[in-house]
Amino acid sequence: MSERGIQWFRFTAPANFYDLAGRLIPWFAALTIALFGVGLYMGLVVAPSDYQQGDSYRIIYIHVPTAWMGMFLYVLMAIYAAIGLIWRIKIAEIMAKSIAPTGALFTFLALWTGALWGRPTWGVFWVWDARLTSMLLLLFLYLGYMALHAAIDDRQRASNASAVLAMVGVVNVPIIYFSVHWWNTLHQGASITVTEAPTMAMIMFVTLMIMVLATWVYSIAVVLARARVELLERERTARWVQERLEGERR
Amino acid sequence: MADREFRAVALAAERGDRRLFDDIDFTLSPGQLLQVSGRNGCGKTSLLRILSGLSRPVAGQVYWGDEPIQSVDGGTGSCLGYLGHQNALKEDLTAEENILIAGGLGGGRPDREDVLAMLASLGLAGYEDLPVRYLSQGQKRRVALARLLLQPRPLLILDEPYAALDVQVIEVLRSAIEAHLARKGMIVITTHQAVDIDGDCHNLRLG
Amino acid sequence: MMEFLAMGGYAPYVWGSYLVMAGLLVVEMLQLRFRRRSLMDWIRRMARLRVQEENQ
Amino acid sequence: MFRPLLALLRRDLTLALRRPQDALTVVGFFVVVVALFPLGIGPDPEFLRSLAPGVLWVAALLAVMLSLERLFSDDYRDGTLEQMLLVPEPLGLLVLTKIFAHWLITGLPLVLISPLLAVQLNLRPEEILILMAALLLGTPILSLIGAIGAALTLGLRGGGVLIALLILPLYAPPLILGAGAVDAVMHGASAQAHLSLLGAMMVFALFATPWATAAAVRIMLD
Repeated sequence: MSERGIQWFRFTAPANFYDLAGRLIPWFAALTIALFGVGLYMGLVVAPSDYQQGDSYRIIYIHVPTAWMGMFLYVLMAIYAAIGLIWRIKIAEIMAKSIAPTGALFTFLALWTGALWGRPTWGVFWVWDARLTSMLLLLFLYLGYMALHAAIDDRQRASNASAVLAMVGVVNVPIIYFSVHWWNTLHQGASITVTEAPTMAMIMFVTLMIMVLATWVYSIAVVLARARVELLERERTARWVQERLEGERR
Repeated sequence: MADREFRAVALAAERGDRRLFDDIDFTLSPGQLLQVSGRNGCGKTSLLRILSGLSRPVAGQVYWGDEPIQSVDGGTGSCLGYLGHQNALKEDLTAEENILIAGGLGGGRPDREDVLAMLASLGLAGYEDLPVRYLSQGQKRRVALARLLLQPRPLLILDEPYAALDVQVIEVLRSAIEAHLARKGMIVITTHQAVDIDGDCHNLRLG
Repeated sequence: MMEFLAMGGYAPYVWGSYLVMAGLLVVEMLQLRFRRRSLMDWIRRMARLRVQEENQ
Repeated sequence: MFRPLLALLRRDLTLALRRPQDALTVVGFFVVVVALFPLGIGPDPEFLRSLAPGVLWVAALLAVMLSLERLFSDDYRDGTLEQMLLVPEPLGLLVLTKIFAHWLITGLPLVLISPLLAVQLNLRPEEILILMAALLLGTPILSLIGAIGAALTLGLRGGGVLIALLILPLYAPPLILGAGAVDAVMHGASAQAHLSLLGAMMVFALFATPWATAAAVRIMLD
């Protein structure tokens, strides 16, 4: 246990983190390509079409993973932000900032695919369904976080201030979700709930899980890559940055 | 007045990418004054804000006795008074109201007579019931000083207190500082002018 | 093949979802790559300038 | 313990009284926004009535949001906020006092003027009563949450617009519950569930948000 603690601490040192992330990224990138390849093939070709929704249901293979990822990344971002704020760990601050764009992107994709799935299913692109509405508010939370980070010039202050915002946001996410859900059930007339097949065929479930895994691995790779860039930007005057620049030409 | 030492241990501060200062150490005992000097932009104000607990240093810690300055028993403000570049006066309130309210906020029950006497000693007799917006820059500074001197704190941290003051007021302030030191108070001060103060004075050069 | 592309008549929705996702992920990666390159160039340039200053 | 807080409350109220136009502007904004809605959607009384809860709540929410920028920025500019960090009192309590003063100046007038606008939008007396109760519980929540945004944008360029982006998503729950309360009465249901949830939310905000705001103030003044 203590040994692992020391290990963890070692990797929070900027240079070590930079090197470790650099070594990990290619693996995750390769894994991403493999998983997306298998998942797309299974989802688009192998899996049979749904007897009710026809082929339009295939959007589920990207709608569900992106929606999960969007929500999960927000929580993860808030956790890193809290660690960075409370224990003043630079790497955690950088991770929080690096997660935000990817999280926002996945949240947007969940909305986009949700709308495109809604059209054939409900007949309209957008319904004020509880899930879509809370995803929309989540996207706004991401945008607010990024806007606040960008608006403050001093880097330390930007990290701290947006960490407070992320923590306030993460406390609010369940409250928002609950109230939106409640609002939605009260106005039942206007909305149609998503029709989920009661028993999902095994192949569909497996495909879905592969796609979920693929978005996971993609997120890890991209976030680590962005964290490296952020780290370089923050530490550009440090000696370890100069040393590494000598080493890698492009 | 003060019964403990005020210590800075290995303080460092940054602005953007630039290190302002490194490894600042000092110990101030009751009755001592520390003058911080250095050219413009060398981090005097940053140091003073760190000493008063308003900013967090990149490294190091400030202690009031054995307690870190942020977690002093009874709040940071119970041990020190800080006068920054801004006068911290409400333009719509009169000089007297400003001081009385600040005193009330500080937990004291300021006496109106004391306030008027202090304002008079700083040459502001007759201005006490005017909204502060009608006062000149120098007069506002004097009101801010009056507020500070009326709050009995063992440690005073003064950032350019002489700015915009004329000669007589500088004299009044000087004697107030000397009296504070004689009462075993402590002072940390930055100033451009050389003002000779009778007492146990020390110097810290930045940059 | 045509049948596959037609997606049972839902082609605009299915491909609209998949292609937009693919496109945005690619844009994200390209943007990251671009940012990294320009940052590297910037740091190198600063290092060069510093060396120049020291030589003078 | 409470004397410093009373001093601060009295200070903020005195300042507001010396510049009454600030508070009046907020009320004016509320009235004007509500008055614009019928122009946009037509004068049909029944239709307006059905939209009234949402319109009144969104207008109140925007009015509170616009007023928030003033909450800390004056004290920030003249340095009194900095001095407040050096007061022996916990910063969270000072912040809470300032928010309370701010609510008395801007939130309460909105509650008091809302019946007038509700009548214009054809709400019935019992619905107006619920509207006022909901606003009475809801506007403090808006001020409490908004204070976090106001603190986080201290000293930033374009702070006003940024506040909107930061806090409007957080305003969704009180908006849903507040407008829903009036809506429920309109449709012959009880508003009790809405109002008790709104009350619970207010209590939660009362205890939780001042500390977040205090942390934000410390960070922005660092």
